[in-house]
Amino acid sequence: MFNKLEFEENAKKTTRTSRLIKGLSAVTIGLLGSMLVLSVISAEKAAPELAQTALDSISLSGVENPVTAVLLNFRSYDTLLEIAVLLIVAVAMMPESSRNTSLTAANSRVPTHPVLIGLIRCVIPLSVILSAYLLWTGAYAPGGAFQAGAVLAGAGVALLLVKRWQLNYLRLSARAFMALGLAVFVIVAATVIPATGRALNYPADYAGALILIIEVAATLSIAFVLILLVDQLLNMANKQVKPQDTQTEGLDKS
Amino acid sequence: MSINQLLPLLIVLSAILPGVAIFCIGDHRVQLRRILNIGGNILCLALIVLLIRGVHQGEIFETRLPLLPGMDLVLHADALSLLFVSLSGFLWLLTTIYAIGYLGNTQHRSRFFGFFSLCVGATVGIALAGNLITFLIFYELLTLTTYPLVVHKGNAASLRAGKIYLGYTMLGGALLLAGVVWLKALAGPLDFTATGILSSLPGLDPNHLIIIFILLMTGLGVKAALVPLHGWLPTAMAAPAPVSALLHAVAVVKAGAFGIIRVVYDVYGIEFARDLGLTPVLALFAAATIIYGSVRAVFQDDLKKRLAFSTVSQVSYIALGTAIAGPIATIGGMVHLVHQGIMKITLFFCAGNFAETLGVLKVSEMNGIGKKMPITMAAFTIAALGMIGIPPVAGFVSKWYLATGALEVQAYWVLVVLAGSSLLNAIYFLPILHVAWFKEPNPAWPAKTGRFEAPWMLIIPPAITAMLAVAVGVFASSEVSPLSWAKLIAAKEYGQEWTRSAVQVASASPLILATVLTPLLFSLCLAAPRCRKLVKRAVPLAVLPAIVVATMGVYESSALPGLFFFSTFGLDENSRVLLLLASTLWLIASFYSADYLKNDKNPARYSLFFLLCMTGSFGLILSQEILGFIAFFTLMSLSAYGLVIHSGSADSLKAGRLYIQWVIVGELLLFAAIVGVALDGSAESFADINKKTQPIWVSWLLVIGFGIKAGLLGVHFWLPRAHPVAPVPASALLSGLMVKAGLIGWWRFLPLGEATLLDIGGGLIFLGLCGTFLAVVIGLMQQNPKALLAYSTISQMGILAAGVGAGLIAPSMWIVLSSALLIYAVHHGLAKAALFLGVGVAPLLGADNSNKRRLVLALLIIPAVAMVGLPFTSGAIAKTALKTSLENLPWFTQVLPISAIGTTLLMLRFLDLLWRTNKSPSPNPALTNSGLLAYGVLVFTVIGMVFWLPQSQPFIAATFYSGSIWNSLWPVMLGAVIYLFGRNDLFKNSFLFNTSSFDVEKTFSKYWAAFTDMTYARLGRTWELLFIKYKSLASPYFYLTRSLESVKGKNSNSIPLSIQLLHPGLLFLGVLACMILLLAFAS
Amino acid sequence: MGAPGIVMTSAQHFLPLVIGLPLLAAVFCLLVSNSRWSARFSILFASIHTLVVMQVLSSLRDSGSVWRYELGGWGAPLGIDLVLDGFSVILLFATTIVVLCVTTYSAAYFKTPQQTSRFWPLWWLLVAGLNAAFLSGDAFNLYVALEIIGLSSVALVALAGNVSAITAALRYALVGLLGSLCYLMGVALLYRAYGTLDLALLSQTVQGTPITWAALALISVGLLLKTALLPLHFWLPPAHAGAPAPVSAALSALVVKASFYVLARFWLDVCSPAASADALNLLGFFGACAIFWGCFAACRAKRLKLLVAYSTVAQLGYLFLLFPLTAAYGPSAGSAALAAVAYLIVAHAFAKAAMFMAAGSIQLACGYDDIDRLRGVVSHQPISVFTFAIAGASLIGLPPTGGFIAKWLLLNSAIDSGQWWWIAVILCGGLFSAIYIFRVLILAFTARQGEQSSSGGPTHPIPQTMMACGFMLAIATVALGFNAEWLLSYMDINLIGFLAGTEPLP
Amino acid sequence: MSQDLIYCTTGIGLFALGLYGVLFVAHILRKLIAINISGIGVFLVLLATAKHEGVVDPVPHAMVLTGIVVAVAGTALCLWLTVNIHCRQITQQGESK
Repeated sequence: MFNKLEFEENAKKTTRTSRLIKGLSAVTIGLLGSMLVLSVISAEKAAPELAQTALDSISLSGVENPVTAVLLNFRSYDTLLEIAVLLIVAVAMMPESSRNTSLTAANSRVPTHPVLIGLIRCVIPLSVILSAYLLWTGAYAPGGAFQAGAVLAGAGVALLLVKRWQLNYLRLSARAFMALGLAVFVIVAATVIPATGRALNYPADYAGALILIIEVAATLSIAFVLILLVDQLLNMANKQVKPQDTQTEGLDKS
Repeated sequence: MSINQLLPLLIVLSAILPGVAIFCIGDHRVQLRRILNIGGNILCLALIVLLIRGVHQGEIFETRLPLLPGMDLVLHADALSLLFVSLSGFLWLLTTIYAIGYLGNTQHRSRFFGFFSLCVGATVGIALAGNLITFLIFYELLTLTTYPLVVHKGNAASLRAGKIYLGYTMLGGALLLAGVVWLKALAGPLDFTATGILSSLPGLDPNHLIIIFILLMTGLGVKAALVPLHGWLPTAMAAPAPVSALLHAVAVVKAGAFGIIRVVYDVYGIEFARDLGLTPVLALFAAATIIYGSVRAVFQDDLKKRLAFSTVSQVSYIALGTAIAGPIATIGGMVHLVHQGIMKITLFFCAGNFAETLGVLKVSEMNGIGKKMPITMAAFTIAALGMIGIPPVAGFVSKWYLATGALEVQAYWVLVVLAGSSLLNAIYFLPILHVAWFKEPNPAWPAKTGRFEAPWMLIIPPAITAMLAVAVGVFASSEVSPLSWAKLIAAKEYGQEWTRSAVQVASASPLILATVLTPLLFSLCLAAPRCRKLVKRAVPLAVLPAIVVATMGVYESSALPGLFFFSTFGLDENSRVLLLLASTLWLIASFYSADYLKNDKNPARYSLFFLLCMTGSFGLILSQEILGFIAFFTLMSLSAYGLVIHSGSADSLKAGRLYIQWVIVGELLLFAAIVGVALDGSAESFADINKKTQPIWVSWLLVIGFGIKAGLLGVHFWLPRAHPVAPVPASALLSGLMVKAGLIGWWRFLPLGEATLLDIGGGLIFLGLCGTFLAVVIGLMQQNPKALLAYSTISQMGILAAGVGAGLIAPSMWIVLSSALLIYAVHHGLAKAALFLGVGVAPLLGADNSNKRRLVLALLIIPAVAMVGLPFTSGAIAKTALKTSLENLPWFTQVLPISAIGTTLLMLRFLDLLWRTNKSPSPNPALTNSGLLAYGVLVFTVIGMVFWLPQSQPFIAATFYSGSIWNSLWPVMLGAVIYLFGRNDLFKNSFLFNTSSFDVEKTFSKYWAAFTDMTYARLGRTWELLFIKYKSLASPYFYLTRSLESVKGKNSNSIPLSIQLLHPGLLFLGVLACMILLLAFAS
Repeated sequence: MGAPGIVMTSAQHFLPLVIGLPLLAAVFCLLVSNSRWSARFSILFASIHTLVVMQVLSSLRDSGSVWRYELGGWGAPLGIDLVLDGFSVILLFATTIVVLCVTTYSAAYFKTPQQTSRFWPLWWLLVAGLNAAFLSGDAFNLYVALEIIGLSSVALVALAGNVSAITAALRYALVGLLGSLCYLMGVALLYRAYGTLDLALLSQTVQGTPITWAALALISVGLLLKTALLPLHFWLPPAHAGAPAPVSAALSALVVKASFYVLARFWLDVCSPAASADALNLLGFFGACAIFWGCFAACRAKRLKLLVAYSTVAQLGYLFLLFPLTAAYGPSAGSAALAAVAYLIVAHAFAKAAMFMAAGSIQLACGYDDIDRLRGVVSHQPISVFTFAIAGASLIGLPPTGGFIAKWLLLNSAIDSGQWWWIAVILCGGLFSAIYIFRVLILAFTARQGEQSSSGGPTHPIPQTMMACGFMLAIATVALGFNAEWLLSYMDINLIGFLAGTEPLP
Repeated sequence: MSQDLIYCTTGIGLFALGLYGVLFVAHILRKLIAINISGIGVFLVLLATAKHEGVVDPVPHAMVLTGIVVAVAGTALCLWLTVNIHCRQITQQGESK
């Protein structure tokens, strides 16, 4: 399946797998899928005991939204590791070098369309406010750090797409942004030990505040990491594919 | 942790840690490395000594480290482990010294010595292992650590050897592991205990135990080189000499053999193993290996390969001894562990020396190497003789115990195997000795530089081990010998005390000992070049103690404690007579040869063999116990070879070859016979031999074995060829004295006067008398006076043999008959010696001085007359004595005069020949007056001695009856008449008397040689094809690697082959489907 | 709400530390971009990590029972528990030792800031993921931990920077994602049927119903893909061979073991009611095939690191013999087999890490690692070759190494359970391993025949620490060969299915 | 056919579809999309599980959220690797030209 990884557009034609095999395997997968469905049908869904327990414990969690309670209190460990996953990808995708020295740099040479500027000026503050709202509302309604971070990242990506501004991901501050969520989470997890005797066991009184702190940090990190991911992908695609494209175009013309 | 718990561990560490340290220091730190090496060695040895002392005092040494739950790493010192551990420790020291000298300034010495130490550490660990898993751990460690040593040279051959070695040992290790794990699962922690652990465990399935045993034996058999698992050993010869020495003598093969002992005795328990029917199979395999290895060794020209196959053969002695399953055989097997180690390491050291100093790798290049490298070759000789099983070298002791042990449990076939193996050993070792000592050295070899023939570090180790090989043989009965340890182990194993029954009196009579020791010491002095001239002149002095003892009649017996051979010497009436004969003949021969061989080109060699022969002949007369007798007998037979071929002519070489072949065959028969005599191993001295219950096969073997020496018809072929070619004094001794050794043997061992053995006695009489007459017929046809005399010897010995046969038929006559035979022997010995010496004197017939001529003539005629038995001569007395004592067998007495006719014919013919050949004056006779004087003295002894003997006194009077005078006179006269009539025909070279076309022996030996050559060639080629090209077990490995190598070229890095074969997506789906299906439908 | 009989001691607070410490180290290394300082900090962190784990080990022995740490104080099923039993503590032990050595090795191996700035955070995140996986008591948490391991491994492989390595990394990433998804599907089905994610609770309620079978099948296939059992092993050799040497060491030694660990948990503990003997035997059969195929491919490999990678395929096959050996032959045989496999994991981790380190040193010194050109390498890389030899001996299963003990235990349990055919497989596997190991070692003794000028080329000096690290691991392999009792006694503290009922040590 | 079952069947169907795509479609981007489709299938099954009579189980929701993040991360990494390889191959081709 991963023998020859195709990168060309017209890859379908070059695949080596014969039709018979494909047909057979489609049938097999269909069969397997139906067996899965059958097995699901055959089993009773378990009684929602855990859901009940979770809903019963909401009052102790410091937030009112059950999903947020699960994410950041009951199963906060999962979330901690999840942020670590994001960090991995961010670290992996960090650029190897950067010409800029400061965190942000403006590129005045890039021509900008006034409409675009206007749109940006309009959208970005809205996005930031929306993000903050999502973060805040996560405590009692659907929303939370990831959603907020995603919206924030959207704003950032929009900003970068204009190409007038660039971010230097190798700066200490950039790396601090990346690590912020994980660091704060871990530190909070550790600092509550003296109080409650368990890692990640927030004291009931401060639970809400602590969760908020974590969520803010996580939002920033998530947003930054997502911006990094998109930016890097776009950068690489632009930087390296372009010359090739122009070359082929030139060849076509001739 | 007390010292007792620590000591075994310390011993192992004292070998391993220096190795590790050596790795860490650079290649150039020679001094430091030597200090580490030798220091570790000596420390190890010291600890071993401590250990031995402690164990002797009954302390328990055990290191127990936890390894696994329910499984400890145990190092335990018991008698068996001490045997092996002290062997490895000691030989390690020597090998290290040797290796330091051998490797000199080559590369990678750190690596070599490091692994060397580790290897010994592993061996010591194997020795001290207290349970099977510990054994296994060190066993595998040994595999790993020897591999770098095998491939040390890094050339293609050694890499290939390494591959094969690994292939075998890895496979063996895996099987061993399987066996051990299985056994552990059945029987728990597998600690070695003296009587086995399995028999006491209930509820074990015997079939499982048998399979496990096969697994274990296969695993161990690889290292012990049991056929068909031996393939690695000969190829491993590509390694450097010290490694080969270590591999073969100490570490690897011994580890396998030791493991076999451990498993059979301490895990299964010998009785349990026998009940399971396992030991006979093992014994069969061991026996097959013994024979196979020896046969293969015969066809190897590469010296180290020959030695390697010899190892294959010899190591299986240990397994054989283990498998025979009797206490004595056990002792034999265990003691061979040590003995073989010492001897084989010597051989490999020597082979290494040859290769290093002279570049000699092949047997065919070894001509005359003994002259270039005498010390090395001497060590080689001792070890090789030991390997053959020549007493008193250590190898005999093991073989002796193996054979007696086999008889104890009625495994007669083992005797055949042992004898066959010894024969083959002789076939592949003796030619080496011959060419090395007696051929001319290659002129291309560099002249000797330096003080020794090689660096001292290469000389000392083999010299020490060679001496040790003799010492452990001779002193095998002392308390500290390996044999005693082996007995201790066997005692524990069988739960019974097994000690030597003979109580020995610790008194030594210096005079009797001096009789034997003086010639021996003289011969040893010949080793020093400075003493040679002195010793050569003083040879007659060596006989002096014997003469004193014989004439004064020192009837003391002398017992030496602690000696395995030679423990008891003594003299009685009969042996005194023989000693008198022997001393006289040696004295005269020594004077005679001093004159006769004054222009000889190799006098030292002659003196050496002369003295050794003398030692042997005195010793066998004086020795009062079986092993001493046989040792001296062998010494005499073998050193006579040197006398036979002394002249170096083609004839003498051929005769020598025939001689040595018959000697070896005789030795083997006698070995078997004497083992039968001792039977349960308890009989040591002649007094202990239980002759009445002697098995019939033993008697037959005795008759034939000693018959070879005594020139009995049918086995006499060597005699008329060997006696004539030797120098005159040597021929005299051979015919006069040495053939009597056969007679003495009969005397000592056959149940004469105690049991009636009609068939054997009858056979002996028949053969003896036939010999008497046939020898006359053939003798008459000879042109060479010495050959004629040799036939005369056969004829006369035939009478003696017939006499012995008569003694067997009628035991009651034996008392009288024995003294008659004695007289006859003395008479014949003296007279025949005189006749032979006369051949040397005869050229003086052509002397200018007519008085001298007459004197010489008279002196020549007198012994002939005595021989014929004319009245008033010694011959007459002897014949009368014989007749008198044989009155109960009248037909026998009728035959005697007829033999006298024949003797007369022979004597006349002899004189005739002498006269004809020496009529004309010879320009430069070999003999001068001093020789003539000696001869004269002998002639007078011939006349006088018999009259002087106390045994002959009763018969002297009978001789002078007129009837008896007539009785002795008429056959002579008849003979003279017949001779006068036939004389002319004899010289006419008619077809009948053409000796050259009618030489039975020559024809026989010619066909024999053709046959053997043909067989060797044919078999050799076939074997090469079968076994060398297609290495039995390693072949799958080679095929595999070859196929791998062939596809390697097509291999590409990026795309794994599996993807090319199968679509991974399909695989994924397949696994998923399998999972679901199996989970859903199986449960 | 801990299970009965499970005690909480103060030393248990080390459990979150075992995970938190690497995470903090990752953050730290990310912030400190100076390569020298991050290396130093990493070594410091690795040492502290080792001390912590050792403390955990000794306290666990003292307490003698399974540890359970309720993160967040909620306890299963609502919260997530960290669970430490004998099996996981042995894996933790292996991890910590290998991590210590690999960290020290990497400190010398990676030089350029481009590499170090990414390597160290990724490396510590990988360690955190491994520790999290070994300590996790929750099915979904295991998913996240496996993802951390998978993605950080991919990123580390890609660090090598050449096209083939990155392609291998991409393939690895796809495989990892697919495996994770299958696993997640299985977990989803389990949650649907039994309403809990906690492994201990699951194991009490799981029954052999079709949905369990489906879940187990999905989980197994996902994890088999990640563990690279024979038919699904195709991604492993290029990835492990292409990665930088310390990464290869960690991947082969630890990463594949994590998914195996989870697999073993599910088959033997969580879903044991659904496990049929045939399915267990199938796993064993695949394992046997992996042994032979891995050895065969290793014999053919042209590059040293590829050889070692194939050897990993073979050695993983041994681990899968666990399943048939525990199959329905009573608790004693099963626990013995598990002990054997746990020991094998440790022994293989040490040996394989040492081997990759040695191969890496050789590659770095010579600039290539084609086996045919390595002739005479011993003259300038003696310690590396020696390390390789010792590690190889352990892989073959020769005494006195840990591999021997493991093999012994495996054989023992094969005999105890009466399945002699596995004995043959184990022994033959050892013999075949010997062939490829000695294929390399023979080079060490072959004299270099005038090749210095043609293809040998100049050799680069190698930092002593790198060789020392590999050598220390090799020594540790040998040390494992003695006194195995110390480590094996942890297997008495066990949570796994058939032992859950037995009394823990007082 | 209950609502739950529809969701489940759809989820499993998507999962199977994605599986086929991952296994048998050659192009790397399609593979990535297929993996994401598979993931969505799994999330659907989880969400279906969350729905109970009367209560909504928050745990599967949390799991899905976490799973989405992980999927995003994984996809991003794969994309990055893909682009990386693509660029390098192109530069290699350019060099060889």
